Amino acid sequence: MLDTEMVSGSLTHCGPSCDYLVLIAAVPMVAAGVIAFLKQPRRKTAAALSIGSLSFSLLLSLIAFTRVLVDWIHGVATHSVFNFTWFQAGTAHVDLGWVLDPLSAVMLVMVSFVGLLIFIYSTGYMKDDENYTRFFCFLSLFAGAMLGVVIANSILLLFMCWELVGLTSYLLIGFWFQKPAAAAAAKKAFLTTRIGDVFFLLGMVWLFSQTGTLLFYNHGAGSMEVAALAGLLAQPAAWGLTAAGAIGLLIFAGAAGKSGQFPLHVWLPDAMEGPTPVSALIHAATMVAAGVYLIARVYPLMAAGMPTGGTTTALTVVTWVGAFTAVFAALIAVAQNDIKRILAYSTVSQLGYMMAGLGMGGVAVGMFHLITHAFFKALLFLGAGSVIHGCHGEQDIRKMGGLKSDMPLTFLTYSIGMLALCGFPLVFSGFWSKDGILEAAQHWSVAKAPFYMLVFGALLTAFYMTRQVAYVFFGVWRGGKPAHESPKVMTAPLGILAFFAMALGLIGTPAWPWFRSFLDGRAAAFDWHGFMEPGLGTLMLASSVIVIFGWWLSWKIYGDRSPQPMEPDPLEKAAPMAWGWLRDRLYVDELYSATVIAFYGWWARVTDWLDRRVWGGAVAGVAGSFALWARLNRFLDANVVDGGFDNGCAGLAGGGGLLARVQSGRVQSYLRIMALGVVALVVILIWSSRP
Amino acid sequence: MSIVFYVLTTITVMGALAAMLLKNTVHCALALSVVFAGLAFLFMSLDAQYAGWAQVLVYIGAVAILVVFAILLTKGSETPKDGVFSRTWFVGLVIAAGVFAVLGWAVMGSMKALPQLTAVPQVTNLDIGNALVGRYVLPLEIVAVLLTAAMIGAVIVAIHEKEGQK
Amino acid sequence: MIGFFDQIFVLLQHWIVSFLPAAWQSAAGVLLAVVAIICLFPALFALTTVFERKGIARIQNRLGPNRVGPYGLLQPIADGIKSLTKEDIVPMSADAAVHFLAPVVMVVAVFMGFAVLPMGRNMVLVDMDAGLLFYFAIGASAELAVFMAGWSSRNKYSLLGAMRAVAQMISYEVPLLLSGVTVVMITGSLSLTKIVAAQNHYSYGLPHWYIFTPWGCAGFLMYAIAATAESNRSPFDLPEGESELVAGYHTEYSGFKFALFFLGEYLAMFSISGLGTTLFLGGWSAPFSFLNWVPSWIWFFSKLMLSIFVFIWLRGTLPRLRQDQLMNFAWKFVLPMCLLNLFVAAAWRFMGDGWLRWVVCSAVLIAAYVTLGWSEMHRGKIGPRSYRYAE
Amino acid sequence: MTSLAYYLLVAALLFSIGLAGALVRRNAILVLIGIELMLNAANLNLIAFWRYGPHPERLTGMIFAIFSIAVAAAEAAVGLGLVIQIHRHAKTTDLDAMNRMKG
Repeated sequence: MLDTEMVSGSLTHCGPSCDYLVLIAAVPMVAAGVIAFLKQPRRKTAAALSIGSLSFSLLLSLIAFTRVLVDWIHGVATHSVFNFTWFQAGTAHVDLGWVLDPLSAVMLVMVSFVGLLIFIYSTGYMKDDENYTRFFCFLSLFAGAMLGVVIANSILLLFMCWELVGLTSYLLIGFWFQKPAAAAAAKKAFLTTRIGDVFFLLGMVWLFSQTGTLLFYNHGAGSMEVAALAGLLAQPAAWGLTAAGAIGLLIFAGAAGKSGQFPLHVWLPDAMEGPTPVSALIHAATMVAAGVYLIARVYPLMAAGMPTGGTTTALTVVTWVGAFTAVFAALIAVAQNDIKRILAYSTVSQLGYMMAGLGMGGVAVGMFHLITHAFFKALLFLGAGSVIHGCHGEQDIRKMGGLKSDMPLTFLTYSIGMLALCGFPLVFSGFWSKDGILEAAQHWSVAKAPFYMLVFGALLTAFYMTRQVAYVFFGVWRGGKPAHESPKVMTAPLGILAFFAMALGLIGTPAWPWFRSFLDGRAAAFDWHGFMEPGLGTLMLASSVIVIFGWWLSWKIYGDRSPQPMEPDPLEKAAPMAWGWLRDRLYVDELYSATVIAFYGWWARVTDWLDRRVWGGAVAGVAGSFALWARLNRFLDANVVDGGFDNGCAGLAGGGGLLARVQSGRVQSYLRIMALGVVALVVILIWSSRP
Repeated sequence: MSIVFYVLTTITVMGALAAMLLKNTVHCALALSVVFAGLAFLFMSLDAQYAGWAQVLVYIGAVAILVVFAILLTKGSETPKDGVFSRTWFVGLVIAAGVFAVLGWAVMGSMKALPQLTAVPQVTNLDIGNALVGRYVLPLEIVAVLLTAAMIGAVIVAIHEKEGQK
Repeated sequence: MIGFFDQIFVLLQHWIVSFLPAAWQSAAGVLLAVVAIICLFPALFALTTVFERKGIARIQNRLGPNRVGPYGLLQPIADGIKSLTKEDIVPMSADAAVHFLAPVVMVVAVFMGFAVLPMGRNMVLVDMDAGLLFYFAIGASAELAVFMAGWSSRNKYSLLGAMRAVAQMISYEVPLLLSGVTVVMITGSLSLTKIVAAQNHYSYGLPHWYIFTPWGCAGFLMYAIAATAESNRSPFDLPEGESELVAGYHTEYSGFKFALFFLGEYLAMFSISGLGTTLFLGGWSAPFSFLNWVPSWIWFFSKLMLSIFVFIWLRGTLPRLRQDQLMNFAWKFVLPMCLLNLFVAAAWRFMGDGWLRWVVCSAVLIAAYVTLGWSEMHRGKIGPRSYRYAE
Repeated sequence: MTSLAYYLLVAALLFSIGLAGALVRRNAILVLIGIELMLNAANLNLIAFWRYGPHPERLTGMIFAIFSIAVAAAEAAVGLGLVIQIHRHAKTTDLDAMNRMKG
């Protein structure tokens, strides 16, 4: 049964203080800084620095993991938090901090271990690339940022590292910036993730404004703790969602952007332009996982107010998006001819599985599939990398074929990875983690549809993976120069990854649900009754049948025949119109360019028009009015003021002149005037006073 | 109507006309002194001895002489070449006639209302002295100041010539 | 008896007038008095001409006229006949009317002066309330006559003489008036009879004449100087200065008009000294109380002849003053002294009897006299000529 | 006895003669003489009103006339002084020529 009660109830601060956690993230970043200053030819020091720093982080992560494990064994769910105030602005203060709990410990180990393997692999892969030092600088920076996201206890620190991860993905995708396709892909990746990040920012700000704190766990005052959650629940938001649900969905939008869920997945396939280790590291193991980890981190928020056995609207949304993305990506993957694009769509589909698992099964189910997927997807990508390396850069599967004899090690590890991915029963990890999700889907109270969609997805996954293997490894070499096996430094990591791809499944079997109990902080007991769960047996049986059926179907179609290089795909012959649609990625890009880009173009034109016509017009109008006013002023000044004034003065002068004549200077004329005055006065006096 | 009044008025008026109309300015000045004398006696006919003799003393004694001096100093004694009267003499005459007409009209109009002859006022010089120093002491002081100022003024106006002409 | 002699003329007048009808009597009385004066004073004029010429001669150590009559006493008659028979020449360019009028105005003005003088106890022609004012008014009009004479004869010398005479007369008229004013201040009345009455009493046999008071003495001195100047006599006789201006303003006159001018001049001298006696020398009052029995008019005429003698004496001894000296002397010495005299008289009047006022007044006057005189003499005001030439 | 009206008439006549002279004559001094005449006419009026007035003992008219005589004398002095100055400067006493003060 799903266990839903929260571990965080008893946040104990026992166990060692986790202030050393920052070193895990800081050391790779510092290494990146140092490498940045190295000169291009200092390739060896750059590689040594980055690998050394990551291995140091791995060591620290292992220490932290064992500490958590030891605590877990003692039956204590460690949740050590280290918070501090970054800066104070008046009364508001911005806090940062890091947390060590089972979730972050697992992720730390996974990220640093897989990262290290990929670093070692890329020293071989990038050997003849002149920008070697720059590559490793970006890689170390990415690793540091990713670890930062994992340890972050404050949503602000998480967001900052999240952005840093986005930046490094842009830099790494666009590593060969001379190729226009790579530059465009980098830009596309950056922009689409940016859209998601905007929603994430809105959610963050809203959360901060509601809960008043940025920290997840802060001895009871954190945003993910009960007090804040209760406050959030009380807040009604739009469309019947509670505030918690709404914030959760906003953050999910950010995660969808980064993890390439349905609406924002378009950038992931194009991100294959980057070097293969990059694709492996970023688009398989870590970065895309960051989205899922984010949802796991804010799971309490999204699951706030969930009745036992029921689910919240936020989680249902996550589930539906995840399920739909799983099926949708799987369908597209079937019709792809580029080896890395197939794997990219498969990653999108698996992420959909993880999101659905989270939505239905809770944190443990989602995270378990994430961990297992990280290992075998990294393995597949590195395998594809060595194939490309072997085929001298050729990526189109129709130009390969018959590589099992030329590259036996790669073939072996690649096929292990393919089996893990499809979920070959019992032996491989993929089976157990996917099974967990299917089990959760089966018991999902809301609807059965996601279960069937996930089952169909599993079938499709098996189909396209076998198609890819058939094309690449079976049949006859259709390429130009004959391929050669990759060097030891590349195949070694493949081997290790292959081992983990098989071994990891054991920690999550129903009989011994170690992983779930580890995450939930409960003791794990080995007992076979786990299999006796009602319906579990039938479910496991059904899924294995589906997988084998997928194999058989794909092998039948593609088998050991090696079609001509540019020969149309058998399926294409069967359903050319459907095949065309799938090959063109269901025209999502075209849809976007038709809608969003078009709208954006149109909107740009509108704003341009607005700016030029309305605003410009207004300014011109104002300027015009001023000009008019000035002209009016000049007119007024010239005619009214000057005119009036001058005429006035002229009139005055004239009058003055007139009077001046009276002032003739001759005394007698004055006397005359005075006499006249006297006469007038006397006359008036007498005339007025007559009776 | 007393004979004396008539005689005096005719003398005064004839003197005034002569003063205004004679060609030779000195003759005018002398005619003027005749007018002053006539007026003085008119004053006395109005029983104002003191005023009469004061008039004689001041006008005939000082002003007439002053006028004559002025005439001599400004070579007025030679008869002016171009006519004695100003160009627009007619206008002046008309205006003067107008003034006389108006004054005459006013006097004739109020003839009846004017007070008739009263008893000869018994006024001695002692009363005048007391009045001057008593009731009218302020005007007296002011006239004194005025006279001094006039004297100084006249001196200053006239004296410029001394330095100039050295 | 004494009263009879004293009032002999008054009684005579009444007696003559009594023959006329009552209505005319007052007029006739006045007319009679006028006739008397017109006859008396020209006779005196004749007498004094001889008296003067003999006096001057004696002063100049010569005999004087002694041909006509015994000791030259009939000389005036000879002069009279001479002036009447001489031809009366009127210059062609002279202004006939004014030329003729000048001597007439002169003589008339002077004669009118006598109307006011009290020649004896109640022997005054017209007892005017403002007698002194009348006298000065008439005196002022004399200048006009002088000017008319000088100007009408169209002769540079006569004009110059006339201007000088008028300037001189105007300058000295002011001190004359002021000294008269001091007397008026003390007596409190303008009428001359009251002035004489105020002086006509005695203490310890000595008369109360104003001359015996400090301000009186100074006043009389200034009056005397002003009088001589007014009548163009002696030191101030510049206008007729025979040596320079021929005969001053009456050069163009000859025959009877000249005689008239001569008569006018002497009559002016008589009236001005008559006024002097009435103002300062007690008019007709006797010098000593015990001499009261002598008729009043005798005192008046004796004092008159005394003044005339002084005039003649001055003429004989003092040199002629220059015009600027004369003017400076008038405006810088005589006028200030007269003004000061006014204050002294005021002080005299309000200090009440006793020796104190004598001492104070005389001290002030002497001090003023010395300082003014000293500054005059010292700065050489009367020194070399500093006046400019007339244009 | 002659009544007040006659005196007033005489004064008016004198006044207008003086005014006529002042207006008509060209020589500045004669204008001054005209003004003197007008002043004297005014004095005559004063004395006449004083003599025929209700309270002769109060002497207002007469004393006013006396003051007027004094002031007239001062005025004549200054006036003539000016005329002499003008003559000295402008060598003429002709009023028509003296229009330097023209506006």
